[in-house]
Amino acid sequence: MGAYRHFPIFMITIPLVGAVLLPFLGYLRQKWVPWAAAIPLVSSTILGSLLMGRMPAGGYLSYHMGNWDPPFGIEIRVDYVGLFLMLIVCGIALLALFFSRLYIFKEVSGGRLTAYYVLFLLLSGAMLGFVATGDIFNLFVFMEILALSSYALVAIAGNRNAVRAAFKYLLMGAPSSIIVLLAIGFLYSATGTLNMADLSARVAESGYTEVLMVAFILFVIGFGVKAALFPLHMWLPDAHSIAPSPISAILSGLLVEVSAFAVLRITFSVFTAGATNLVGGTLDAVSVFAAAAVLYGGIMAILQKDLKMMIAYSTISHVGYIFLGITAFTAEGVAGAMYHMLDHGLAKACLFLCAGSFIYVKGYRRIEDLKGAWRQMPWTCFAFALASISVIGIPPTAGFISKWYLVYGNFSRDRWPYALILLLGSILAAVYCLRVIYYMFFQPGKEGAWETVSKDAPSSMLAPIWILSAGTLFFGLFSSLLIPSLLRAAKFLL
Amino acid sequence: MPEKSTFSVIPLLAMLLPWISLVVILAMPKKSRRLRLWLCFLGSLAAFGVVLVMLPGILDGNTYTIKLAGLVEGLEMRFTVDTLGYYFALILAFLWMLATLYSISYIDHKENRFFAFMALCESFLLGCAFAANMFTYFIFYEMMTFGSYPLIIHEETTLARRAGYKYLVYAVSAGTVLFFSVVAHYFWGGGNLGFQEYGVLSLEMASRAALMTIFFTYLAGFGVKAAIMPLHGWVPDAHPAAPSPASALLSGVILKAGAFGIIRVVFNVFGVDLMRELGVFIVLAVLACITIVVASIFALTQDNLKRRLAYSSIGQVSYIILGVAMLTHDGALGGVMHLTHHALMKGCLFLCAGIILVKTGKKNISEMKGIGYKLPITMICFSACALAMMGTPPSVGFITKWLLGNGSLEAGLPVYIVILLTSALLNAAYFLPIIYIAFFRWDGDEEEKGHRPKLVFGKEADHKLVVPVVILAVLVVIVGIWVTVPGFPYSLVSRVVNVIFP
Amino acid sequence: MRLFHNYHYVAAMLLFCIGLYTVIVRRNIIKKLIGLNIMETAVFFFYISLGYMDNGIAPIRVGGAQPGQMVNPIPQALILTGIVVAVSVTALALSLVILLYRQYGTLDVDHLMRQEEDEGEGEKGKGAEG
Amino acid sequence: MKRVVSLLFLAALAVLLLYVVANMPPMGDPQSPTRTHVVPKYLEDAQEETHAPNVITGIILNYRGYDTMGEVTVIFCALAGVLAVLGREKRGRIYAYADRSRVKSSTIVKTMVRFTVPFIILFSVYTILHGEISPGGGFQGGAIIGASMIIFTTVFGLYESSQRIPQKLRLPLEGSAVLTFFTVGVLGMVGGGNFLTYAWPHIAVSLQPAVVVWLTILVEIGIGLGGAMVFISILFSMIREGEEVAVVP
Repeated sequence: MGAYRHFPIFMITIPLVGAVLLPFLGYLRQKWVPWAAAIPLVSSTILGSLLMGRMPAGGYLSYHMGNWDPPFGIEIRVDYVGLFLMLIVCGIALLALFFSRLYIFKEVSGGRLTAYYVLFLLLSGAMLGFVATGDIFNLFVFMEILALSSYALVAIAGNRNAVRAAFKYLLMGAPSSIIVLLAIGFLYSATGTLNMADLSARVAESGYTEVLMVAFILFVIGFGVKAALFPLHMWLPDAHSIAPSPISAILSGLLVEVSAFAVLRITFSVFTAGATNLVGGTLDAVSVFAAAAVLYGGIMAILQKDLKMMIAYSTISHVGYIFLGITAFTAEGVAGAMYHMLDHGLAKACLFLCAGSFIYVKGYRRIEDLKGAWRQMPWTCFAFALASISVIGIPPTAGFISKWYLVYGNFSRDRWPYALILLLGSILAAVYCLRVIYYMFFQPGKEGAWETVSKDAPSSMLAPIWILSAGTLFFGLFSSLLIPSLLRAAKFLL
Repeated sequence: MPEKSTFSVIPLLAMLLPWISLVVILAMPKKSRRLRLWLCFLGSLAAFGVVLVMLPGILDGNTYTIKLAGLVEGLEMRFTVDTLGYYFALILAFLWMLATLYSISYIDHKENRFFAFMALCESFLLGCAFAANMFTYFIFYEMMTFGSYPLIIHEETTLARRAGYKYLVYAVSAGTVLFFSVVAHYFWGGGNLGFQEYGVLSLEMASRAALMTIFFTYLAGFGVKAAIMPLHGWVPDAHPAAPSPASALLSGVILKAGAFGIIRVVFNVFGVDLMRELGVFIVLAVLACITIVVASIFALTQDNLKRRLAYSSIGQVSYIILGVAMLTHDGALGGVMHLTHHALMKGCLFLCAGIILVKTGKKNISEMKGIGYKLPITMICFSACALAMMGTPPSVGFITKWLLGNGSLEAGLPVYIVILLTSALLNAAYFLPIIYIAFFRWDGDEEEKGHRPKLVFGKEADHKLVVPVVILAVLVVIVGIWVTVPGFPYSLVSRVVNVIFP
Repeated sequence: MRLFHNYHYVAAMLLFCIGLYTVIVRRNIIKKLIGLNIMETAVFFFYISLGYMDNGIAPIRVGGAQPGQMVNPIPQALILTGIVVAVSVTALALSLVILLYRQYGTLDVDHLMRQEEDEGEGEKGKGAEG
Repeated sequence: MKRVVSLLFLAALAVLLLYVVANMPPMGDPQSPTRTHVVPKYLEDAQEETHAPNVITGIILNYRGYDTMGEVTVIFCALAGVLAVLGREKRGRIYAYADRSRVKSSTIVKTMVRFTVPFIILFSVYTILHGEISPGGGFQGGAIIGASMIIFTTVFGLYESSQRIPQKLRLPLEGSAVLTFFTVGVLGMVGGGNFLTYAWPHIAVSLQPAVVVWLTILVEIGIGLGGAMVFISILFSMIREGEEVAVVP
């Protein structure tokens, strides 16, 4: 591997250090801050892509921090799936960053600009570290960076609603972090180690099954809040709809996925490697909640009048998809969940950025105001339509592929009621997405609603939107690039 | 599979050609309306030409195949042009070309959107026709479902919106059911979604209940498009609301995509033997019989011409289903051939209705007194097709009825003949009044002094409107007389059916 | 009976529940934050107790201290990190509280939520302008 | 109602947690997994490997240095969050309120604080620098500096204290903890190891102990300075003197 083994640590630390250096630049030349903020993310993306080419198929890259061997030092463990997710994080964060450059003046006053970009970089770096780490306490530390920066980013607009939404988020998020910490304590008390690979071996032979079982439940609750799994989702609609749109895109498109990925890792690389019986009951309960999430999120999304609120509820529904895939406990289900993380990330980020684009051009947030938007903002509307198609799961978008694997994964373990619920969820998605598309394309606009708009959003905002929506199409058409390796990885996990 | 299977890009080429129209529309400046639309027509003409190129090979028993994308073993996007798929592609591309020509003159607003989605739909439907397995078929079928929505609501009236809404509700639910059945098929069928001549599934693979589930979910999924009776709700609303070329395609091709799906399921997925063992063909036949009779009765009560035609389509598509459900040689022959026959007849009828609407603005049958004198060519073509629908020889309708009758005798169930005769009578009852009103009634005919209007030839409408109508009407007769000409339905369908029922 | 032997853990768990109760039930947001800190403290207490040892000494290798007698240093190290994290969360939470108080003039959660309902959809719609 | 439901929920949670506790390894059991797995190696080898007699410091800075790097990022993140929400203290505001500080203190208090604060800071320096030998370390020292400034600010007001530690001084130092860690980490790579390797494999074995000790002290100083500046900045941005401040009776 040579120098390549250092790449993951640089992917993580460069955004963090960039965030620390950014205030100097903000002090000297505030104009350059948006461009400078892109540099760390671009370099992380480049490093990740280079590493992707060198990644051994089916293997993983283990990096021993400070040359200490794993149970003693901290390990970074990047496998194919993790690296893949890290690249998604880099890519989507980068696009949202470019989108922010013009958009952010709409929602954030000038004095807070530097802080916005600093927090943005911290959030991205923390997500990368969160995905890459192989140590369970380190997972907690990165989760805290991620949580703190996201609370602050939700509040950054500084108005009444933003602060309230952020506080609501914090009041649910902070206890959940403490619960995770407690779970780590339980796990440590029963095994005496914090390294995930070591844990999976020791969990299997540990005699303290009750402790481990409750630790798993606490992990699911703790990460479930961050991932907005159904009964713990209350913070999400407010936070995601009130945050500035690029941040909504990150929260909905990445943060939720990353938290679900944490559950996936805890489930498969820590607990079930040797002791499936420990987690079976919990996972059954989780799948019930996930099924409820699919339906609840879908129905609530249909009832919304605010566009971003609708997209946020749709996220709750899709978190249910991901969890149903994870709990299906089949290679297809897990691969489907992973692929859904990708396509949901792309599609949701695209939808939120489109919503941001409407806010930027016209200040419209309500779905009804979008009637006839197509005439004036065709590019935004087309991208929105494409991403919605992926959210519904209509071929040839990536949403279809992941839906196929999720349904099939649930089918093949005789969990067909969940398969039906997934399908019902996609009907609900069709209802709420097609309604917006219908308003945009086939309804005449209200008198004077769009007259002052002569052109679409600026191209620096359209480019990220289009890259994302083209991504959903690309990963739908060329899903054969990833699906076999994901299936292999999922089989390896099981 | 058949004797020779060769790699070929022709199917892909045929599928991609309509996209030329799309590119043209996006690229050309706003002012060049004529040029743009003619290029669109050329796109569909080229697609038809490319499809035609494959004809000799198909008649030789060749199969063309090309792999588009592969996910994992068994789940791949692949085109394989077998005789049955080619047969569907041929009529589809032909009717589409005529409808595009017709639309150039017919569509007067938002033509960009209309032509773009016409092209998209044609491409997706060709994808359906060429699909080598259920996965591919399902993907193109779903895309076609959503691609045809803008065609239905093109007029953007309240009526059209409501019809479009209804269409979407039916289509989305059907798509979901279909998704379920494809997954179930994949799971129980051992990961084999391909179409094979004698079917893929067997009782060894899964339990009876599982196979029944797969069959009935397929039936419900495709039945919405094929307008089998309890699932037909969107059809009578969508046809009158859509512009006439779109209605012609809806009933000529898009309904057939559903019927084609059922044909594929019965012959290529389940296979005749398994159908007999499961006994589900009875359900299929009963549903088809009910649809045939009830739809015809509903058609009687409609005054709106296109609505009456729509109900007629519902009944006629069920002829195909009935023919397939007989599970006999002649029945299958008649049913599958009716796919083309009905496309020709109903395409022509809807295009005629379009001309009437454009030239006189009349939608209802009761208003059409004496219209045959104003629009003689149109109404002659209309009458020819209407007579064909009743089964009058020499026409394609007669061929269908004859073969279906044979098939029912072969199956030993003469009750089907009763159904067919009833249907023919009802067809006569709802078509003859139109002809009567058009030619033998005129304004003021009940008074003494009423003058019979003068026949005016040659001035009735734009050639782009009339030519497709005439071509179709002529074909209705010609195909009904020279049945065995190579390239006509019999030559292709008999190849398929002779394999299945040796 | 192990429950009585593990009385540190029992205390930590009870403290955890008390903290969670405060977070859930108390209406004053400052008190909620206090509850949050109680929860954190409970977890820290739990961790430190994990390293407990009868007659243990501090894990500092000076003056010939025997490693065998030292308490477990790992939980202590983890909890140093945990404390800093807790302080950071509290700082951010307090700054949010300050802003909330400036804007709503109240620290009562019920009051805040009621205002949300009063403002209704319209306010939410123009959230950006605030 | 809500109270009852939450009480029930918490009772259930308490029972669950107590159930776990009843099944956990006994407290102080020398055979428990925590005692037998990773710890013995730390206790035995930490002094030789990390050159820090205080095993905890060895773990924090060396074995689990990456965690600590995350931790200093967390406090930096908290600062960024507070600044994003409240904004930095403004020069104009400070001058405006400089003369009418609401905090009235007697001369005795003022004199005492003036007298003790330097000693507190001196103590914090000791804590920072002796972290690897005795209880203490960067965070603790930083926190003590922060606390000293809290006392000072409470007594003398924001104007006085922000004159002592101006924004220009704090701004570069706030990130020093993360930057020091990153620098030490990269130096470890340059020295031939992985990120955050203190004992550089590329240099002579006899030199390694000195390098490790100095790097540890460097990191401690970085953490202490950075932590202190972050705490002070958070404090300053939270204070708003003037009419709005409710005077505690």
